[in-house]
Amino acid sequence: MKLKSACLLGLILFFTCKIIALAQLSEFSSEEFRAIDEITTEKSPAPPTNIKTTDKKNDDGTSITISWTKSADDGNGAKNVGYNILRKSPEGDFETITKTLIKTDKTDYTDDTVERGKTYLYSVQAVTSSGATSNSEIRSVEATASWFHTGKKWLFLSVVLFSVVVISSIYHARSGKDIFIRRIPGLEAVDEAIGRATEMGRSILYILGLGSVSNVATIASMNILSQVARRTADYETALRVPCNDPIVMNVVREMVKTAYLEEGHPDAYNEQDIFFLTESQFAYAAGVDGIMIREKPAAVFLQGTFFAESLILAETGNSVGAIQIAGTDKEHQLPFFIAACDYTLIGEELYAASAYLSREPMLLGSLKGQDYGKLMIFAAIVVGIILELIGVNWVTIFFDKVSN
Amino acid sequence: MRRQVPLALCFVFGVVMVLIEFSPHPYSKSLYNEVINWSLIIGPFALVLGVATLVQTHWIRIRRRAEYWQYSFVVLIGMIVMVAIGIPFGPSHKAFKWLFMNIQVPMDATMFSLLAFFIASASYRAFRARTLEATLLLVAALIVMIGNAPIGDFIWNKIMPFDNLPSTVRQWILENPNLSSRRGVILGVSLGVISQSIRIILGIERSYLGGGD
Amino acid sequence: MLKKIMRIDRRIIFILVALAVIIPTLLKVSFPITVSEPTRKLYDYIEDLPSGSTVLIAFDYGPSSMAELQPMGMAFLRHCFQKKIQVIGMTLVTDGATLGYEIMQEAAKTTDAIDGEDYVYLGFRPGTIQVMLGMGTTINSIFESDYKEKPLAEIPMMAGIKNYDQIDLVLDLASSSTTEAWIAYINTRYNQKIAAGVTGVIISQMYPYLQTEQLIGLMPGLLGAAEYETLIDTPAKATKRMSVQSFVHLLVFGLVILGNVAFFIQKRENENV
Amino acid sequence: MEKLIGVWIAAFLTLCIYSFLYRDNPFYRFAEHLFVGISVGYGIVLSIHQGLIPFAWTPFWQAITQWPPGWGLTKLIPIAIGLLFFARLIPSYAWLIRYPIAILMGIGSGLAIPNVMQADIFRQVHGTLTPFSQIHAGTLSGPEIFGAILMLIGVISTLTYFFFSVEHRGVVGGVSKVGILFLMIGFGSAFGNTVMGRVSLLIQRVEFLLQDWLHFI
Repeated sequence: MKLKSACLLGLILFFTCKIIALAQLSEFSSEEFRAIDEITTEKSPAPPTNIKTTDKKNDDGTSITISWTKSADDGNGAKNVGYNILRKSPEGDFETITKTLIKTDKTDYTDDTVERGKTYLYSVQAVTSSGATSNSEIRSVEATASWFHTGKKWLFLSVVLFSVVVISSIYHARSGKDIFIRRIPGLEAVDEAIGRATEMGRSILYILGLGSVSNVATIASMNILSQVARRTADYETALRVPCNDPIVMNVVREMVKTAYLEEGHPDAYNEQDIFFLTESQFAYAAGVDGIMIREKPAAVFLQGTFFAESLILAETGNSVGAIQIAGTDKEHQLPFFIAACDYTLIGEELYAASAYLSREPMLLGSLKGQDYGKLMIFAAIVVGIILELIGVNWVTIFFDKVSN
Repeated sequence: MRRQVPLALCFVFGVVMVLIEFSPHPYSKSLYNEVINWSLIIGPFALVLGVATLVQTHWIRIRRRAEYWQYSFVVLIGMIVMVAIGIPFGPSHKAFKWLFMNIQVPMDATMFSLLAFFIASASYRAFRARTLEATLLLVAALIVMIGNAPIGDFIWNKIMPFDNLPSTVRQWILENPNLSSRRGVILGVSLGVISQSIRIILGIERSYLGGGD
Repeated sequence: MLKKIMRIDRRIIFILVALAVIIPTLLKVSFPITVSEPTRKLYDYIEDLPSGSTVLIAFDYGPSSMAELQPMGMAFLRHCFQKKIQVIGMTLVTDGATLGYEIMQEAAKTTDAIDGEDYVYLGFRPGTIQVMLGMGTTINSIFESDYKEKPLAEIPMMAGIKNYDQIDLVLDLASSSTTEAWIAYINTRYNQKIAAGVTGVIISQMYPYLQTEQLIGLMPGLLGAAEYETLIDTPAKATKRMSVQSFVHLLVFGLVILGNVAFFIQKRENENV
Repeated sequence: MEKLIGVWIAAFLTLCIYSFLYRDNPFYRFAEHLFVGISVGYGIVLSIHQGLIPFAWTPFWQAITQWPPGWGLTKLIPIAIGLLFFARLIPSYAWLIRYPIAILMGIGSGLAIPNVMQADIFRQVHGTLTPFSQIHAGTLSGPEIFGAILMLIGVISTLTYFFFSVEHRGVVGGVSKVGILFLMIGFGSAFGNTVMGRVSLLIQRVEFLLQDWLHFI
């Protein structure tokens, strides 16, 4: 319904513009044309011929390009020294719009001073060194604006195509079809870490980082935590979660409680193990450091949004000999995790891990959709390079065009 | 009212902004300018969210005498002093600038310089060449570090026949293997950003609305 | 013994780091700087601009990154002022407002540049991407007046400057992802030339954009600032700091090696047992 | 005088924060909380003076004082929408903040889609192809050709590593293994550069203490 009325409005606007344009065109009388001719009765050079006026495409209707074939006298005895462009707008008379003469080697000119929706008359004037002139025939053209930039059609199609791929993948996932996600090494280590903690009779420390509940990485981390909680419930291993955000703490308490309940060990759940530490960055790091040094957990999970404190946490965890599984989408912090932890989920892997564990269709579907996107990029690069190497460069030119 | 209207608004504004990108027409341009202007007007009001949350948490702490509640006064007083001077007199007032330059600047700068110490101790205690991956990371890090330090080139040029190898190798690492892995990451992340934007506009992703109905 | 070395209290390492900074700072050591390609490209671009051109500097950083980015801003501003290139300063980051103002004043003092004729400082507006895009229509629509609340219409330098069409380069001094935003929105939409000076943490991320020329130049961290100082032949803070920096890098280098040697010896011992 | 007091205060606060290196203590906690308070206060003042006043108050004032009323009045709509953020303060109406947030999210997402596609996907793909057209044209030297091939391997293998819907076995497994090696070199270089960044901050603070405060240099 909305769409229909919008189309209708567009049509009405279009026709109004057309009618106004036609009305303006008819304002030119034949007398005016003759007046121009009379100026040039003197002995004059041959006029430029083959005048073409074109409205520039894909703009906001403010430029017109005029092109011509050189006067027959051009270069013939060096009579011509250049050209002027004469323009008549609907309101006024013909006037010269070029401030300096156009050199004889050029045969086109772009007029950027027109107004949209008006029809202009153009004439090209050949000028000789003695000042004699002759005008070409007159051409009329309307400066129009484009509603759609045709140069961007491929970009537009790509946007549409990718949208369709993502949406259909999500619907595909929602329909209950199983979507495959590859093995993620860090996730496989989860069982190993929990097993070790159980054997040693030590606790597991799960750190969600500094993100709030609206953070994608924090949500992903909570999904992983809920899975870890299921295992610790089974093994009756202590799971400690120091939080940095009170709201995150509440959500986590709820999730872990549910996990313990569903595994049939509601009695093993201890609310005090999930606690709020402080929201300031370094104080939080210091607090968690203290816990690590005192309790010497057997396994440390660092999953979520981390900033500069990542380094302090990972190093302390490493020094107490815990098996550490880290993961973040904050690229700057990844080097520290990789160097100091046993397993690290790198960037998107964290999302994939969360999708894998939660089986949430939206996450699975978009992951799949993005994979199709990567496949397309992959194909473009491979095909492009093969063609380049045999000297065909249209893929490169295509990407040059769409990206500039 | 609570969910459908915001989702519809998000959809309308999102779709309009995507389509305008492809339309050079002056009407589209002025619509575009208007929308940008609207978002500039709406945006600064979001300030109230952050301030309200901060004041609330510290106020609750003081009331409940939570651990370290005394420090919450420090937060609130610091904030009130800045606001009391800055709002009536403006940010270029001398007293306001003095507080900024002598309290905020040194502390902010110092806070992150702490990491210089931690990075050194982590380098010693945690960064081990345990696997091929970790080894590559360490080797690249060491080369870049020495290439960055002017002393690297200085010593090299003293003892070796050809000049500036450390900085040349560092530059090569940044421009070749580093560039290509970053490009791989950028391509992946950008697809993620676009797919998330699509989900937001279409109302599939609505976690930003928060909980509740 | 080996275990003792490996379990060393980290506070001892902290002291070593402090000494590695304090001693060279007091001794005022100095090393020559090798200029890298990305910095030279930026310098050459400015060098080739005719006087009277305009560049825009975005001071998109707060006090926590001041140590790295302030010297860059200083060196770059000096170069522009010496070449009589007009500079517009602004920031997209709240904390940058005062810092940007201070540094432009300071650079102007050393080169006799005049506020309103050779440079204008616009200050801060919230909205990052929308601010950038809004300036593409007219700068006036975002900044009606400069930082000291003088209307732009009354500033002689701004007379011929309407939007990005009159700006020859945007230099983003960045400590977060603002450079990526300048590239994705302003370079793409307005074909504006962009260059950046960034903190150490994000240097590595910028390289793909250099190769595609979405960035025409890059100052990598404090080193970049020192390189620019070398190029304009006025060694200042950054050059000094990079020399001190050398000793800490050597220390960290040594620590990594030592840690790993100990690690391997221990590993071998464990295997033999 | 005020400069001297400023330097002493700054030096005191700097040392308060460095005391954290020994361990967490009241001086550090005081400084940290003061920092939070002051910086939020600074943010509020800047956002009002350089955000709300020019973007909302000025057009609002122009709209209501303008006679006869004109297009300026349309600016009252976004101002009203912005004011909905204050609903955050009244719990039972807190859901109203979804309106401005949804609009801003819509605009931001809409702007991102085509621009990110163009700048970060198409342009980056183009950047990967260009060296190969130069190879064909014969304008690249030996090491540059090697660099171009290395770049191709790096981009392709890193991209493969982030492929989630295919099991990483066989060829895919091998390629993604190469990808992880490239990633590690990238992270390593970031690590090296981060050392430089953090140390720069420390040097500046030491300079401040030794020069501005103690006048040793």
